[in-house]
Amino acid sequence: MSRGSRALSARGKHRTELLRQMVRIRRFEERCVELYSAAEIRGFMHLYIGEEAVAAGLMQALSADDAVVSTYREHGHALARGVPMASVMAEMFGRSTGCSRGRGGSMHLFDVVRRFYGGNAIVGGGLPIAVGLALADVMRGRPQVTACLFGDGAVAEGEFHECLNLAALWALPVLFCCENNLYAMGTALAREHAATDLALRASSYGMTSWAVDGMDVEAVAAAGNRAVETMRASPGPCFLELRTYRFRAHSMYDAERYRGKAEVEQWKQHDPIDQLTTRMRDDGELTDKSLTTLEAEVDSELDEAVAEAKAGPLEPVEDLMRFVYTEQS
Amino acid sequence: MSRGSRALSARGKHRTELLRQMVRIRRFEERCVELYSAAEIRGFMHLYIGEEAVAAGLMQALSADDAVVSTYREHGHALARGVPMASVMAEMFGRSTGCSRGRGGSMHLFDVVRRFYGGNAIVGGGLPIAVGLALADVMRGRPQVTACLFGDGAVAEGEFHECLNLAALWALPVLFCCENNLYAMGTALAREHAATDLALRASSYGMTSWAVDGMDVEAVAAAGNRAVETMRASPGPCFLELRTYRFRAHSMYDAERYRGKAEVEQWKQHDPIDQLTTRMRDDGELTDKSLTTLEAEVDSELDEAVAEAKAGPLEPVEDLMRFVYTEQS
Amino acid sequence: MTTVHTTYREAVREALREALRADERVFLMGEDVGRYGGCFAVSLGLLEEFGPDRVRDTPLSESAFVGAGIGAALAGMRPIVEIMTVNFSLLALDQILNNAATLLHMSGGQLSVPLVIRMTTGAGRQLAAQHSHSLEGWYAHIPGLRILTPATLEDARAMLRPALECLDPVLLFEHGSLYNTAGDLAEPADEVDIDTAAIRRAGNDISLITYGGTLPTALAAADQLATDNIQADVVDLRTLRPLDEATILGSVRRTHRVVVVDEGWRSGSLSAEIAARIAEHALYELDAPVERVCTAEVPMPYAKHMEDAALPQADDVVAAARRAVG
Amino acid sequence: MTTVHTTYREAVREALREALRADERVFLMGEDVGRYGGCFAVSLGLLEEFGPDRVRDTPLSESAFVGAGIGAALAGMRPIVEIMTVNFSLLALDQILNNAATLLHMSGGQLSVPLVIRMTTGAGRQLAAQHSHSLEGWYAHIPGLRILTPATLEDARAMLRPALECLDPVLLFEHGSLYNTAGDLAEPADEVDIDTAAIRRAGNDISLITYGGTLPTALAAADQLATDNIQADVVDLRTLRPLDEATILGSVRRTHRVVVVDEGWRSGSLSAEIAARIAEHALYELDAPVERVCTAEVPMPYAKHMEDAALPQADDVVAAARRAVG
Ligand SMILES: Cc1ncc(C[n+]2csc(CCOP(=O)(O)OP(=O)(O)O)c2C)c(N)n1
Ligand SMILES: Cc1ncc(C[n+]2csc(CCOP(=O)(O)OP(=O)(O)O)c2C)c(N)n1
Ligand SMILES: [Mg+2]
Ligand SMILES: [Mg+2]
Repeated sequence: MSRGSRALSARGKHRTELLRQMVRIRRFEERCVELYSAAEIRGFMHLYIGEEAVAAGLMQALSADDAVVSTYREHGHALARGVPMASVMAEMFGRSTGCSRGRGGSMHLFDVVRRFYGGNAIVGGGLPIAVGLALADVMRGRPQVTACLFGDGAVAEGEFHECLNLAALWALPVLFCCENNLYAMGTALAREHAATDLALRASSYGMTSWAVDGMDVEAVAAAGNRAVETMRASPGPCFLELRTYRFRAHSMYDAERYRGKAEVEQWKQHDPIDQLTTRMRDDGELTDKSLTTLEAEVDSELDEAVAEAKAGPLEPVEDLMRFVYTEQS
Repeated sequence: MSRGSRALSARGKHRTELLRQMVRIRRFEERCVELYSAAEIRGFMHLYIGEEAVAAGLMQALSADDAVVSTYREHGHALARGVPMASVMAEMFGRSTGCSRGRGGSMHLFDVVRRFYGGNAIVGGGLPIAVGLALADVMRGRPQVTACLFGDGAVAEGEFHECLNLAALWALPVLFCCENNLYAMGTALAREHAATDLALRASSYGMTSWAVDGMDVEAVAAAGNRAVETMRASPGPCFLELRTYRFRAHSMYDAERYRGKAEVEQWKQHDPIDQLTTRMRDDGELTDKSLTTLEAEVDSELDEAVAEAKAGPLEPVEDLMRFVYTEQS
Repeated sequence: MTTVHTTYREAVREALREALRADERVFLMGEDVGRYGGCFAVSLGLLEEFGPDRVRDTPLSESAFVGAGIGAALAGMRPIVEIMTVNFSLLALDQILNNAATLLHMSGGQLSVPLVIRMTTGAGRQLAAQHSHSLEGWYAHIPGLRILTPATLEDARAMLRPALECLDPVLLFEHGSLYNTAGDLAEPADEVDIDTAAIRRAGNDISLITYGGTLPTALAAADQLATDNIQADVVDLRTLRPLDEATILGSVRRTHRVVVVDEGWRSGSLSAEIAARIAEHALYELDAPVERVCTAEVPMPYAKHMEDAALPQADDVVAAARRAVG
Repeated sequence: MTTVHTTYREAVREALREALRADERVFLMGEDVGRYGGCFAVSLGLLEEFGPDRVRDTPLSESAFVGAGIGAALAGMRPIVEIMTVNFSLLALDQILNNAATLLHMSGGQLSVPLVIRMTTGAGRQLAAQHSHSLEGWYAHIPGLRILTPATLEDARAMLRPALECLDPVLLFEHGSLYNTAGDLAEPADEVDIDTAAIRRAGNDISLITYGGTLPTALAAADQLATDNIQADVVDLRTLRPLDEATILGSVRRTHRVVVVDEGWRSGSLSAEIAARIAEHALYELDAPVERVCTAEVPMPYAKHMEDAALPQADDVVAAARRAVG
């Protein structure tokens, strides 16, 4: 806990936690970029920078028993969910101490203890799994919710439609979280969808659905809380459209020909971290000092994570054929 | 042409044609049932009895240059489209004189001259093809429309969603014709769909869409005409939900455990053929004699079709490996 | 030991009933498994006994409900997902290959997927090009899956239990032509494993290696060959992945001649893998080239005479065996 | 003859450009082929030259846009559909198998489907289990399709033309590791056929049979073997369906020893079909068992050392060849 938070109100503490999560994600990814350039990290890597409010806001709405299903752009989801930074970083390094033992990499983070079910790199591929997790919860009489994150691009896939219908038809507690960052790779929203109001689209399946300013972490948190409460009170899915923006390229190989620098700069004016810090300063909940402390705490967490990752062993090659079938214990 | 039609008004002639098509379909399928029992026809066979108004009403709205994509329940579509009854019957018999040379059978009727593109037995599988046909027409500057028929069950498939989005996004002239007969095999509408107003669902993609009494052939014809006119005037898809009912089992192997006899009987009160004949009689457009003539004409067309089918040769077994790749001519 | 007279269809149903009774985590889900009674009447009566929660009709959404089976398995259930026929499984292939078969690995061993997927497979009923696929051998290419092909009443009755006990995704293929097979079955059912192939008829002159819907074909061929005093060793693979190589090679070492009978399209069918394994591990045992009797490489025609010509027939097997025996 | 220095990527792009220029029925459609510039930069610049109608960005809807390609082909267009990578093609498999590959047959010869589907395939870039499939050999199981795997600059440049001239659906697999391959190419490009395999290096001691992404591996192995005075005949299959059996068997008859190199998972990979054909038609020519060097049967791990261990390496090919030569 940050020392600066001692004198804080409940709201101040809550905001500090949201801020901390967003800063953790931001710094983690900035470091990943460096490590990618240094070839310590390889494969496809999709950055979340700019979208941190979504992960931070949503994850705080879930309890430890709830489940999360994510995409390939999931560093932020994993960190905010509580997957230890060291084990995420070790995964990026391909070490056996990684959260997926080095088998998964950036796109496939898993942590079964935290009910973090990955890390799915097929667009739309996670939605059916979320439906199934929720189905199991209902059948076993458990009050959990399954949060399923996906992008605006996934909304065009047939699986989206099948899963929204199934969840609504069977009144399953899936919280569909569409991170609408306006692009699917290089394809702008209006070139992917005939009807671009995605929350409205979802409501046509007969589920509660609304759009949220995904750059405002408190708005996301409030929406997440309200959705989860609704779902725990009466069964059935909810849909949140989180309107957000990615500041960086789609992946490390993207020349960003499809959008202008001005557009990106304009969105940066709505940086979720800046927005929250300004608000907290205005409300006397954040000082230069407490921010420096928070940043320093995150930095040292990150340094440790990198050090641990680097020190982590590689899986022995002889183990190659493991994890194709379950090992009987 | 029926002799009784000579003195008829334009409306009377139009209605007589609609009636003739429905009777052709009805008698054709009744005969097929007999032939199936006699093991002359085999494989899966899905009857259209009860739904004839849809095929008759829609096909009259299309011109010869328009395209049609259909399902496995397509005898009625093929006949109303003008595929000769003899070649459809020969196909049921598996003869090389069949419209698909005996390779297709009941589920795969094709007639390229009439732009009848089958006969697709994967639920939803025809929709992308219809989108592509329409795309080609647009790209080549041709004013055609592609009518795509499918059932209420297909609406649950992911392809439905992808295709409606694509057609709406690209403003393609696809006339989506959903034959909502309230069941997908044994699954009632409310157990397939969270939102059972299918026309409303379709309109959520931003296309003109409405529901039609599919037991009333004149209502279907009017809707078909209006839709086609709309599409020719300004580009973009249309969606028609044709509310109909199948009087027979899903296929020849269905014990119909999922619905009561009373329900079926009630729907038979709305028999599309009876409805039209009553209306025509009331309006003095149909007499016992003209109906008898029409029936006799259809019967003789059918007798000839069966005789031709029976006389048709089987494809030589040596030709088995043909039609896997195109033969260069 | 008491026996009951039963059919393959009833044996599968009895296996489902037993599973649903034995373990409340088990449920059956698929198109028309409930109210319709199952598209091939396999699940008839189960809805009435177990209710709509555990015998769950799904909309036409193969990808979603197969994926939902994966998710439910991750969360501790033991789903049995029915895909009506293998022909429609292509719509769920992404879920099967990219999720069911890989989650354990991608998660570094954290996530097992104890899911059973059943489907009807095969041709022979004039269902034409889109309803006659035999893709079980093709599915056997995918690491992480187990592929079972019960060909006998015993296996139809007994394979489901070990399939459900297995913590990994299991695909169970029931050949449509077998459902009406009738015969006597021990009750209570014998236990079977899902690891080994079985010799369904012993002989030393030639190995007929097959599985699923073509086991009856191979046995009929063996009968014909026996009248010529050629004694065939008929190997029923039972499990296509992982393959029981030892039993295959053992048979080849006894007989030195092989015909593989496989309803898949010839090129790239499982028969190729069998032939390749033999060529790798028992080349010098062979007294004749490996023969393969497979389905002609053509989408299945509707007309009966053409379908018969496309499919492996006992006469084709006999002819191939005669060629091999020389 | 003039030559240009170019890359595999540019060669594919040039082929696309030529096709778009030559025939107004041709258009390119797929995810991010336009504004993004192609996910591997293959189609960069084509949008600017040909406009958004003919270089058409699609939503993420693999089944719909592949099926739309089929429909457009039926209506007289010559679509080139790009599926970003083979990994996503599973979502379109129903359209490919049940429609593209069967319409001609189901319609009794009425409907040809002159469609080209391009996709990137293969592993080797640490993209892990869902982004590293090599399924082109698996696709080669499907009658009605033609499967092409350009492995050289020449083929990358020249195979598209005959693929577009072909009236049947053609799947073109470009191995991701080849895009940066650089070299000199004749200009105007030589014509190539899509029916025959090619001998990329002649030798009489052993046949290395391969295609696509593992051709460089096989050639590297051949170099190593040559230092030991083992001269390898390197066969590049080029077209996986229909297979050019004559060239394969011809090579075996010269060398009597075979290593098949295939990036597919071993069991049920194309290598099995090659081995089976050899066991059927050239059994008595073999002086050693057929060797197969394939990908380990495991979903692809992310970590580099594990991915390397899973994939066929030149050293593995050399070792297999040495075993065969004995
Ligand atoms: C089925 C599938 N098709 C294509 C891809 C390649 N791809 C990866 S991410 C992506 C864009 C997805 O956009 P969106 O859903 O909006 O998520 P975002 O990347 O914007 O977070 C594409 C096309 C894929 N991974 N899966
Ligand atoms: C993808 C797919 N799944 C399942 C089936 C099996 N099946 C054939 S028809 C049918 C019901 C379709 O219902 P609907 O679309 O309403 O059409 P209807 O038969 O009522 O005309 C089913 C499940 C199939 N052919 N294709
Ligand atoms: Mg996006
Ligand atoms: Mg219906």
